[in-house]
Amino acid sequence: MKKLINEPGNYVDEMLEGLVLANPELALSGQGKRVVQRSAPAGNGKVGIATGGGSGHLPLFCGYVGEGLLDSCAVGNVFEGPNMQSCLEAISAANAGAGVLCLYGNYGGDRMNFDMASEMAEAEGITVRTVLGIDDIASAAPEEADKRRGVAGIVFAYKAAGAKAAAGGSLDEVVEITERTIARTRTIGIGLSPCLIPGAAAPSFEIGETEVEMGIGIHGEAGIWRAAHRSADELVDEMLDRTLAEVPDGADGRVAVLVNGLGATPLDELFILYRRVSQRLTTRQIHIAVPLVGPFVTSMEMAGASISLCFVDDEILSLLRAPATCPFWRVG
Amino acid sequence: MKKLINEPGNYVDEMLEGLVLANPELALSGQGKRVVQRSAPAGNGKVGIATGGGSGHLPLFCGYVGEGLLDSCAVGNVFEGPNMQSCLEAISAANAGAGVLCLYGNYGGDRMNFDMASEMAEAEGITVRTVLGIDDIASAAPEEADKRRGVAGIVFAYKAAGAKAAAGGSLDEVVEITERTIARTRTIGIGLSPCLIPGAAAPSFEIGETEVEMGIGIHGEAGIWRAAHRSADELVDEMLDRTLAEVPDGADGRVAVLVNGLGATPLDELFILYRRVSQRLTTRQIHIAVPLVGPFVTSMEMAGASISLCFVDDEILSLLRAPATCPFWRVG
Amino acid sequence: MAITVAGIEVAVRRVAARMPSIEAELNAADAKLGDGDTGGMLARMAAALADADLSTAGDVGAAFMALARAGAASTGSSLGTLIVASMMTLGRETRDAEQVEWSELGTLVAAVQAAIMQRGKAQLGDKTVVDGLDYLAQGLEGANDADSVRAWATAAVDQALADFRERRSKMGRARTFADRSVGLDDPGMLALKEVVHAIAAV
Amino acid sequence: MAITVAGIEVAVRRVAARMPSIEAELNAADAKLGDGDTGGMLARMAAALADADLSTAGDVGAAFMALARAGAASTGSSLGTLIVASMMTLGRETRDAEQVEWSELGTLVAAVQAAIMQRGKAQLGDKTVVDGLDYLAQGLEGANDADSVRAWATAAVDQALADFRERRSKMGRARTFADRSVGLDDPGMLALKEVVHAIAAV
Ligand SMILES: Nc1ncnc2c1ncn2[C@@H]1O[C@H](COP(=O)(O)OP(=O)(O)O)[C@@H](O)[C@H]1O
Ligand SMILES: Nc1ncnc2c1ncn2[C@@H]1O[C@H](COP(=O)(O)OP(=O)(O)O)[C@@H](O)[C@H]1O
Ligand SMILES: [Mg+2]
Ligand SMILES: [Mg+2]
Ligand SMILES: [Mg+2]
Ligand SMILES: [Mg+2]
Repeated sequence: MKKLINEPGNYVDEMLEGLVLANPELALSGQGKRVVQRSAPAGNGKVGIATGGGSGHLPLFCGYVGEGLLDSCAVGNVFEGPNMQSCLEAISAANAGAGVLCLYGNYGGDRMNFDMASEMAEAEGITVRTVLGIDDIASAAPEEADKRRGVAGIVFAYKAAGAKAAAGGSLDEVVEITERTIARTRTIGIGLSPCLIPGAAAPSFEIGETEVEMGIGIHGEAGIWRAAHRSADELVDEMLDRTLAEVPDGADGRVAVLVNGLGATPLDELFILYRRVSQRLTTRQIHIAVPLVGPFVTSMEMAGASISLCFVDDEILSLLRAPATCPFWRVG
Repeated sequence: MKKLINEPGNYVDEMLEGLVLANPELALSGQGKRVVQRSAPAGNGKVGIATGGGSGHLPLFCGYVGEGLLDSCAVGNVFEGPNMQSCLEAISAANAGAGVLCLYGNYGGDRMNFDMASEMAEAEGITVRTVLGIDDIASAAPEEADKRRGVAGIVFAYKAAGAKAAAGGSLDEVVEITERTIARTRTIGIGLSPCLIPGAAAPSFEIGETEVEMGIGIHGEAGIWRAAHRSADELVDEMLDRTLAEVPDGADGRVAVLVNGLGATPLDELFILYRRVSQRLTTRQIHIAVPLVGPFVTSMEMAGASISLCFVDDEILSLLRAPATCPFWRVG
Repeated sequence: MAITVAGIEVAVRRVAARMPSIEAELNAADAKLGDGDTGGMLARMAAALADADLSTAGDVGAAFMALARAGAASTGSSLGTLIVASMMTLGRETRDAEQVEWSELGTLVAAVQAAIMQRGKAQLGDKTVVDGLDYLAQGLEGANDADSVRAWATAAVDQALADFRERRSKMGRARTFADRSVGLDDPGMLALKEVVHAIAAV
Repeated sequence: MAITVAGIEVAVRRVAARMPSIEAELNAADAKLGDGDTGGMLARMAAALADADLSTAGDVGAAFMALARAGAASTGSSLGTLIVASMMTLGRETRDAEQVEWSELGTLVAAVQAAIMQRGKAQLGDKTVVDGLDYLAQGLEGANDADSVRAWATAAVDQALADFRERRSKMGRARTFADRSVGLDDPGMLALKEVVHAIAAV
């Protein structure tokens, strides 16, 4: 696994430099230059939305800062939570006086840093609320849904939260729609090959030459099973069976779908997966109201994919369809 | 190299099915369903733009069909020219009475098929002109520039041609601006790892575990040298030196830049490359008027990248900035 | 007897019937110098040509044109496209002819060779199907009946392979492996040999 | 003598000075059970803490808070974040104290352990730095002077490692490798041992 990099220790900082050079609508801020924010902050008493997480998942997390989406992002090293200082700086950057929602994936390190930063921000007079992405159904049983990890489905939550805040929603309203979107979102991933943390001697996990792993996490966390590789259609069928076994209350037969690539998997393969998703959902009389196909949440050069279903209602759907723009995604 | 596919023989057809299911603004047509065209053709006497090529390069080729860009695309099997029948169908689909520009990369198979199809289309009364992408500076010496292969730089030609046609340009005008854009575009690629044609027993080329190849083509065609892997900055410096050794007449110090990922290379690495590109061009007092970073032209799961410079003039620049939308790219 | 629509139909069927036994060999030859698909492509194309409806073709020219159309929808590979171009050339050259004498076959092959060189830009000596066609056209000179066509054609394509084996490829994908190509058969020439032998078989 | 701002400064410097000789060992331990960065992270953090300006810290509590701030900007890793949380806890617990008696150290460590458990959700017995802190807090009970603190503390962290080596990890990244973890030291506990030994060294 070769990489196009310089000093591994500079990986994140050089990536961020390039990101903002190529996208002048984004800016770096903070003591360690580990906060990505809008160059022209929304201001105007809008509810702020801050996110954060480890690097290695582009476009996640910092790529979703933009109009109708997020206000700021605290950027950690590869697969490592952002430090507390940058979480605090991200919260401050997102703050326009109407409170800040911290919306990020449910990982220990990220939580600890954001929680401490939130306490500090509260001490500085900023109202902070937290909602965690917990969409990975492979990471814990339904009874322990709050222990689940956050993966690609967080994109739906970003979109709904961002649209609600842009429309002038209050912090309570933004929190409510975000929680509702997450409660209605389910993701499951499959992995074919590992990825390598820059500078590490070897990948921190391996997948056999003829194997596939069902339920793998976006850092290679162990999934549900690892077995002989099989056809795309068979994999999709099982992924959908598992997701549809947990249809949330209030689902009305409409979904937003994200067929997400983990990195090395070509777009062609994502469309082959999407074809089957569409066929199977149609058979089950589920209507795809929003189709998304592409690398939205990656794990560097990992090969694999995930399928996310967000069981929309009228409000979520209209928020998912509201105009938004960030470097990697444009809606409306 | 594992893939998320079904029967290898169905790879392209299933991919196309998924593509149009996920992107209803695109439609499949033709006897073999190997033409991608706009669901709502532009019509209105607009000059048509048809492209085509082998599969395995998404978003290229068919992903650039859309408003302000292309009208149709003939789709071949992986790394194989589109058949003559679908070339003819693509030309017909693009035809709205004002003539059709066939704009595709300079590869033997593609040329033979498009040439024969063009003759047939002409026999049916359609005015057809051809412009070939020849931006890969590693594929032939400057004196034989017309023997060069077309790679990622064709995206600039698509954009300029599409904008000119959308603005009501005549076939002659569209041909002229396309030729001018291509004459001012230079690309060079680097490769780190090979890709596998679906169903093939092994990749058709290999790159050693510690090697990098300078000047590799998008099907793995041999480049300029293959040697020990080195830092991203060093690679960028050599790539820019080679590209800037061929500054076209009329260049005025402004460029559009595309740092393109070949597939498996993460976005992070593309931004690390872009950072250096930006630094070096700034040092040489070249202004980046349009920065593009991402996987625009890929080779399935190949790891690597390419850098394209388009030495713009006022007209090219305004065409590159004109509104356009296709499934993978939105401008304006 | 001479070349007729019915005879073309038989020839096309013979090639299709031969494919299963040579597909792997052709793929293997192409795997060494190209992308390993010559056999698979040819099998697909042969099936498409054998499926083409020649019953409405009133003359030899129309039959070749019908084959060209069928082939045009079956592949976009270089060799396949050149075969389509060949069929179109044959169709033009034999337009309205109810039958074509055996003695004219060499001239027709030469016309095909010229057309292919124009389309594909290969030169004589580049070690491609063009060189096979060159040997074939020359070998057919003076062949006036089915038997001599059969004998001389098969001998010519065999000879072409033998003469070129130790040379370097200068065209198509094999060019990338020019050095490696010494000692190996060009897949296109090999395909031509197999096709000629299949048609010539009694 | 007791714990003072000057003493804290010495301790922090001792840890930073010890890092080069233990960084690789900690990375290696983490590579077996996690992502192999415990040593690198701790080295970065120790340097940041040693660089912190404690000259304006008027009391022990302020010194710990200054260390917390410096640490907070240096890492987002789990152990690093827990260390920051520890410094904040110590800062709160010793607010305005010009010095802290040795006899209070065990209680402070227990407070740190409680804070870390609340932040990180690890339980006693999960084989994390929490268990090391538990042994340390208990080992310091009754230690009233520098010498006994030194002796008992190092003994406690050594004992924790020995007692837990054959158990399974139930928290953090190592959880993924629960089975593999038997027979291996938890990187966080190992780091605690090295830090305690570094500070205790005379
Ligand atoms: N430009 C050309 N001119 C003449 N013959 C060619 C040309 N390109 C390829 N060929 C012939 O086609 C053969 C390869 O056929 P095939 O495998 O079907 O093509 P592809 O390279 O598209 O996979 C070569 O061995 C050669 O004989
Ligand atoms: N939630 C937690 N609670 C207590 N200790 C933890 C927790 N998570 C990790 N640790 C400790 O941190 C150590 C790993 O530290 P480090 O390598 O810096 O973290 P990371 O896993 O973020 O790379 C573990 O060995 C363990 O002792
Ligand atoms: Mg770590
Ligand atoms: Mg081929
Ligand atoms: Mg081939
Ligand atoms: Mg670690």
